[in-house]
Amino acid sequence: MAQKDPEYLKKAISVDVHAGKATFTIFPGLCKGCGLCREKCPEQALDWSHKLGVYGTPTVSPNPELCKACRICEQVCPDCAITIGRKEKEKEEK
Amino acid sequence: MEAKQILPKMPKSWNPASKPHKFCPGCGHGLVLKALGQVIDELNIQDRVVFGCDIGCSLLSWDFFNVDTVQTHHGRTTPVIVGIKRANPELITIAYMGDGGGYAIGSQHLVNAANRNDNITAILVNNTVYAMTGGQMAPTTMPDQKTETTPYGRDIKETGYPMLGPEMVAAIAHEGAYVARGSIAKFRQLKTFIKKAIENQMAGRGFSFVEALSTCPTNWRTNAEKTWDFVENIMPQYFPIGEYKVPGGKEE
Amino acid sequence: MGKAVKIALAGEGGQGVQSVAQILTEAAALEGKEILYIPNFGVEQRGGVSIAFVQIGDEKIGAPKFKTGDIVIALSDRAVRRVKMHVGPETIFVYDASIEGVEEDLPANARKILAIPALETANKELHPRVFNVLIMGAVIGATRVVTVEKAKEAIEKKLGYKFEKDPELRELNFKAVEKGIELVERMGVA
Amino acid sequence: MGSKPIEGERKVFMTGNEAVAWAALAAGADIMYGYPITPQNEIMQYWTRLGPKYNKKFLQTEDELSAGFTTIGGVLAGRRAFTATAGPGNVLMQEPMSMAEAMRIPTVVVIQQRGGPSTATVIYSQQEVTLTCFGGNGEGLRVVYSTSSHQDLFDYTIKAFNTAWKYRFPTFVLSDGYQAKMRESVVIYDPEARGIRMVPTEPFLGKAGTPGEDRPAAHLRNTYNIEEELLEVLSKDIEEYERVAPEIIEYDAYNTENADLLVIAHGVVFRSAAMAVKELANQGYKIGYFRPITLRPFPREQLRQAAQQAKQLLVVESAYGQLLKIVQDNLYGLNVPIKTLLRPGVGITPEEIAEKAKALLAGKEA
Repeated sequence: MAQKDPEYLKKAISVDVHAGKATFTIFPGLCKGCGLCREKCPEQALDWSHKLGVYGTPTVSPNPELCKACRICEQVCPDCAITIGRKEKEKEEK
Repeated sequence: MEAKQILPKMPKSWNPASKPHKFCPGCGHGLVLKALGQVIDELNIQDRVVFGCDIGCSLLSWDFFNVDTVQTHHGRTTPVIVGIKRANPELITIAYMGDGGGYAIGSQHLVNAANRNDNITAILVNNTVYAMTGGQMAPTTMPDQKTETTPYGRDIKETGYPMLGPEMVAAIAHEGAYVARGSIAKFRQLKTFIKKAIENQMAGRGFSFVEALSTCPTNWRTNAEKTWDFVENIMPQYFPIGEYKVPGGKEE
Repeated sequence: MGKAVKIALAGEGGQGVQSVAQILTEAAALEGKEILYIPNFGVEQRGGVSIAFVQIGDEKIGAPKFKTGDIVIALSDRAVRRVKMHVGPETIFVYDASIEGVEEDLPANARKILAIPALETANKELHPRVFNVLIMGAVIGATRVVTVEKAKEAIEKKLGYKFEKDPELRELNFKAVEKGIELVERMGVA
Repeated sequence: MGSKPIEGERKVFMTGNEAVAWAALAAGADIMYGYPITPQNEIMQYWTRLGPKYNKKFLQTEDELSAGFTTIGGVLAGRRAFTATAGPGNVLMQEPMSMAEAMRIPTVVVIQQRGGPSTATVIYSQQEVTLTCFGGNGEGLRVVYSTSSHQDLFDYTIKAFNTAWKYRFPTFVLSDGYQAKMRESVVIYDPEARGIRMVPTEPFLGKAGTPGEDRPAAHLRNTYNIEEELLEVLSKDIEEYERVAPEIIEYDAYNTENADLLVIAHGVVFRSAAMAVKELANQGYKIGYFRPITLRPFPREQLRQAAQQAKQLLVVESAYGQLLKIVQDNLYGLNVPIKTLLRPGVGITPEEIAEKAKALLAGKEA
């Protein structure tokens, strides 16, 4: 079934983190600015961003120095607004 | 040129056309439904699942998945799903509801489906309030908790105690039933519980029930920090997490 | 037969009123007649007076209930009081002669009132358990809605499984029908 | 035992509840859901005795809410599913049936009316007309067949499945305690032997293929966000209901031409009305009757045509004006006088109707 790309795919913001070994991508079209991810980040690496999300509230952006690409933020996001991609060969992640 | 477009890690069974979903910022429904979506993907059952959602915030999931879905009345998702399963046992049927729908207006359906050992999976999201209607007291509101209808805190002498759903269901359910309480604060465990609940149905063993402790920052009026504190530290004081009934008898 | 024959039969639970109605209507069905049978089934069916309203005719029966019956039968004092309302100037009212203390309650407007010694006859000459079949005989005697042959055939159909174990029971039942007819005929109704 | 519950046809002597169970079997119903309430219990009892021989299913639920909603589930799974209820159970049944109405789910419900309000009697009435026709929080987009005999019960129970599945409106067979419990003759038959083709069923949910890949997912809902969204859905449904109504409408009429008195009755009371009317007509009176068989949709034009030739009308029912309201509504604008014989919760005999009719014909009653 042919489907149009959803709006939220546009304007995704990707940041290299963890010494370039991973990419943090935020989808402002999905982020509602709840902040659950910020609270859960063990490195306190997430800051509020100037970029606004789908409800006009701030999204988050990672501090590339602190982010270890541990994926906790990805997991706790109720909206799947964060994707962490590891650039190295995918190791066993689970 | 970019090498490859980065995509959100949504479960394949989610319906991308209905995203961002309709739940509030910080609402736990998204996490319960993420766990469920991942389970549907892992079990490869997207073509056999029928999902029913209740009234209350759970109704907002009526087009959440790319699975056949029916949105029912408040409290009535359990009987609709029971009716579907009885008429076509090939389907994998999931009833999705909140604490009001499951423990108050629809409690007779939950009790009787459990007692009949109907071969369905019920997932009940407990956020301690009637959220869709604006934050009134729910069967699961905790002692002294403030809601719109208990503005001075829930007085258990007046209004009774919070309903312990899995404990009740486990007490009346029979051999073959699966009963657990998970929390969105323990995502992987919650996902495991949901997976076991659906596998239990697929094995034809009978009624499977998972309560998920969840968040409602909108009605709790909490920021992210307080939201986590409430679901992680306060709710489990009344609602212990774990498996309450496992076929074969092993319980956590 | 022109108009449908209307029968109301009332007694205490356990007196077998509904079984009589079932056998009687079965017999009428065997005769190829049209029947409408409706039991009363209020909450009073537990511990109350049991009534069978039966209509038998040649054409499809109209209304299920009727105000006045052609024959109204009461088998207990409570039953007498309960079915009095279904008695009119055309009604033959039958009650068991052993019922005491109902003199005041007997309908004043019936065409005929018959006190038949059904219970006594059953107890002394036959067997208490065929009392209701004897009553059926009385109904047949008074109305001729079905033939004795078909009545016996219907009894066989309904109770045949019991007769297999106890063939004497068959004779007892058949005699009871005949006796019931005789009781009424003796009183000059037919 | 053959594969078909009934081969050809045969005349039998049974209760109305038994006739319903046989009709559902003959119609190829797959599953019944039900909760005990007098006077419909024997429908379940016969179904559970007959059903297993033909691989039919039954679920005894915890209440009528559940009976209605599980019936909806059965239909969504693509089965001919039905339930039966009465009185306070019918009150509860209105919640699921309003969902069926909203979502155009072809449920079949048999109503054996009993006395009301509340628990009242377990025996008989015609007091569930308003409830069955208009009981939901909507517009009454349903089909209601009012039966007056066991033959009707058998015929219209079969027909109800076809009407429901053809038009996708919840369909009710409205009967009563007398019909439920009384025994009379009825010809039961295999619909096919009579040339009746059962409308095929199909699943609403759980069709073949993976949703989102091979086909769109079915996302059935009855909740709308904005008023206009709801109006759009309702307008379409109402338009369709009005359009198919002439195909669904059924009635019976006799001697309606320039009648001095036209008696209007439905259900089992119609039997008494018909007897009284024919008796008086034989005596030379200009009297006729009109019997609506479908109470929803109502045979409006047909009644208007008969009524405007009549000098006066007599509405007879075992209720305090439920049929009357429907009649008045449908005759709005005609100035023919409407007289009534209203006996809520009790049976009406032909003699009572004849007496009333004679008085009206003689001009003795205003």
